[in-house]
Amino acid sequence: MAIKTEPFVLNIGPVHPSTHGVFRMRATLDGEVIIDMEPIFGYLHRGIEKLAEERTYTGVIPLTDRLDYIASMSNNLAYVLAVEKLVGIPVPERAEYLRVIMAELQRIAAYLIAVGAFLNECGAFFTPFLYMFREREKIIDLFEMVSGQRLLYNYMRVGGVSQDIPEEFLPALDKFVREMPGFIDEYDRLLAENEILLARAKGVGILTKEMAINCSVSGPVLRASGVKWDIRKADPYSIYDRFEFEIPTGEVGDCYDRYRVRIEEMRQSLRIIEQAMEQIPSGTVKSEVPYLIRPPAGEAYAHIETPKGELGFYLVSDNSIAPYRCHIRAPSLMNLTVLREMVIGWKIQDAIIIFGSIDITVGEVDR
Amino acid sequence: MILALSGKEVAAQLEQQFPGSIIESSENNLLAKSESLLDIAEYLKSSPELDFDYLNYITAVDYYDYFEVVYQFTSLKHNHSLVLKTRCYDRENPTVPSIVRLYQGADFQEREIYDLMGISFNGHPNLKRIFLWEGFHGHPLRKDYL
Amino acid sequence: MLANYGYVGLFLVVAIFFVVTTLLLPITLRFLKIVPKKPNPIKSSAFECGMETIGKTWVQFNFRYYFYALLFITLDVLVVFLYPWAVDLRQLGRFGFIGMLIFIFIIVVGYIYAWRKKVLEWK
Amino acid sequence: MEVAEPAGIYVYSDTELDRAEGEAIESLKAHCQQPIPDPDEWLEEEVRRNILLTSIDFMLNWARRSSLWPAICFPACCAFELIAANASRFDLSRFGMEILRASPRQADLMITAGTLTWKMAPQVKRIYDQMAEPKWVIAMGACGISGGIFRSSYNVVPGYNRIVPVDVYVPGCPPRPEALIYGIRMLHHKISKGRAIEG
Repeated sequence: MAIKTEPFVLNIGPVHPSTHGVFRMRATLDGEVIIDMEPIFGYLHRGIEKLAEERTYTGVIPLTDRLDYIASMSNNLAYVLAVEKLVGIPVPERAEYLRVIMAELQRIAAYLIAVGAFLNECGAFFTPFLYMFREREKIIDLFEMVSGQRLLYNYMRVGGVSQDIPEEFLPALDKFVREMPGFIDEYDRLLAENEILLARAKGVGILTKEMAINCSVSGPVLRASGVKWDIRKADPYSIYDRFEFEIPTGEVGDCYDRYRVRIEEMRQSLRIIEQAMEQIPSGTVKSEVPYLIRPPAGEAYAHIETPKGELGFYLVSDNSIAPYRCHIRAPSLMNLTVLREMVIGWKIQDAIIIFGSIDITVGEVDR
Repeated sequence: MILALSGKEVAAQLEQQFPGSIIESSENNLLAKSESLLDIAEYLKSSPELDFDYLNYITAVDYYDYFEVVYQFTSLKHNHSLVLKTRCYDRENPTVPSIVRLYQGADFQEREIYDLMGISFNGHPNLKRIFLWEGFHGHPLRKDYL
Repeated sequence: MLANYGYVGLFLVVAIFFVVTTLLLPITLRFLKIVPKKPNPIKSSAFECGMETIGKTWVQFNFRYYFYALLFITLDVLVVFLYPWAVDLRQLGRFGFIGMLIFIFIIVVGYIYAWRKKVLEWK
Repeated sequence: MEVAEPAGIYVYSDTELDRAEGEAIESLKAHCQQPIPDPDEWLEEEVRRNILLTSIDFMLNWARRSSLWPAICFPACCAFELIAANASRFDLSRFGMEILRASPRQADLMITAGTLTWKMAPQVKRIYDQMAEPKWVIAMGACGISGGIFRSSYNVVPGYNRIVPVDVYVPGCPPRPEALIYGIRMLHHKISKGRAIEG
């Protein structure tokens, strides 16, 4: 006897502890199983692309900080590379190395939050999250030494970086790079074979390779589905071609693979930082750039590999001091295209885990 | 290294496929008519040696007397990319064919362009505002928005 | 013998006192105006992540939740009977022990039947 | 237990739901053009109170301020400074703010960590209304005080005091955890001077 059950609409709404900010899922449920889900954005749409059109090229840098606010060094790097491609300013060697070190440190900090929040949603209530915040505080101390800010650094400038590093930065960085693998192994021992995580994350929310490519997903989510695509290797920007590191990829593309890819990439980032620390030359950190940059009319697109995926800036200039158009290719928005297909058919608690494993920041989704 | 295909080579290939669909092709991008956009994208995706299976981004720029919609495709296998552009001239109701059938990743980006720039994409299954609320008047990213 | 009933009486008094105070405490605090009381319609409506609730909530639910309730009740009754038996096990001796085993065996047969019918699978 | 196939993708037509939400936002936007005055007019005027009431006031205020539980209102970047303040280094649970309560029912302090946009305004107002009485609001960050770096944007509410009455403003973008703790201490002083019993 089949009893007809009626669907029931539930808002996993803007004010929710596990939606990584103000993101809303309007889910149609049958009991606990999600029949259909509509993602709703716009609760943090500050119109950054419109604001960028009324600021000078250097004035847009603080705006890019607030895009993906847990990886603001990477946002600065992407925007600055786009402007340098547009204007064609050479960047001194030392500044290139500093940029790579800061971008990789920021990748580790962002992955720590991503994995911590993912485990927080798996039910490990705040224990791994606080472990990982303990390490993130160390990285924040390094950033505070360099830029004086804890979260939104505004550190990079067109043509280099804003100021040189203090002399106690490199010893502190060396101490961090020596200690960090021990901590990452500590998390791995705590979590990799944890049967609760295996039971809840293995085989949950499988993203096939074709769907990932078709939905223009990028970053750890794409690599976890088995696609070996990392812009640091495919289209090496600044000086990434001088370091050797691998690109970890998952096999099946479920939540556990995404967790594994992020843990492996933390180790690879540490390798890059070590190599960069050895080869860093001395010298100036910022090339001569006029105060009001006035690029020739034209357009340029530069993309880098941020902890969320491929962040790109498409700049159009009409030879004035402000960008005519500044479009931001947000990896978090693209990664959410697959959320609906991956979530339908699973229960609510699995949907929360799948959403957590994609790891978005709403500041970048809504811009 | 992603090799940015020059617009001229691809234009030559596309010319004999779809005569008269390419308006102009400069060094790094390719301007096509908006009517033939759908089958150009179809051809770019299906032809073996081009094989653009990854859509980087779609964006739109308001040049006062026309809107320009910019697509960038990348091929993960051949590691090359191409920038394709179309223009639509009327400002009241600019329309461009939607390529959601080919690249599902275009879904949210087209909704965003419709929401912020006002260009509607016919053929899009779920075209409504993505960032702003339904009753919002006007499209903020247009140059003549207050 | 009478003293034992005294303890039960004392226990009853403490229980009633406890229930009455916990019920009356909010009312007295509100009467003394220590607890502010500002009702408004939004405050009394349901909290759903900051949005109004959509659609009706009295929908027909899936049947499997009902199975769980049924099974819980059957096994819970067993526990209620176990308490008095466990309290003076020594007086009952072997006869009481065998009796309880038979009782438990009957309930377990029902449990195994439900298990085999895959009722407990959380589809 | 086969499921009745839902009529179409959605059981309800969501366009009229969106339109309803749109009207709610429009009406709130028209209604909230003036900032709500901050609830601190009683701080200045000297209230003559007898000793008995004062001791009860003192005891109740001490109890209320040493277990303020923040409600969750996490739009943007300040959220991560609030989480860092809650984490093990700048421990907020030293002040009794043990957990970030997810539902406004169990919270009595709303720390508005992030930029408020007009689309989010009705939700924040609803969260504030659904919090139980004696409730306070800390506007955290430049975006919370005056819209901050996004003030000229078409979609940003210039300051939380348009929507909810704010008690303490914590400047900074994002404010350091120490600044947030200083703001919370100021709220503690404000609570300890307040009258616990109305009327």
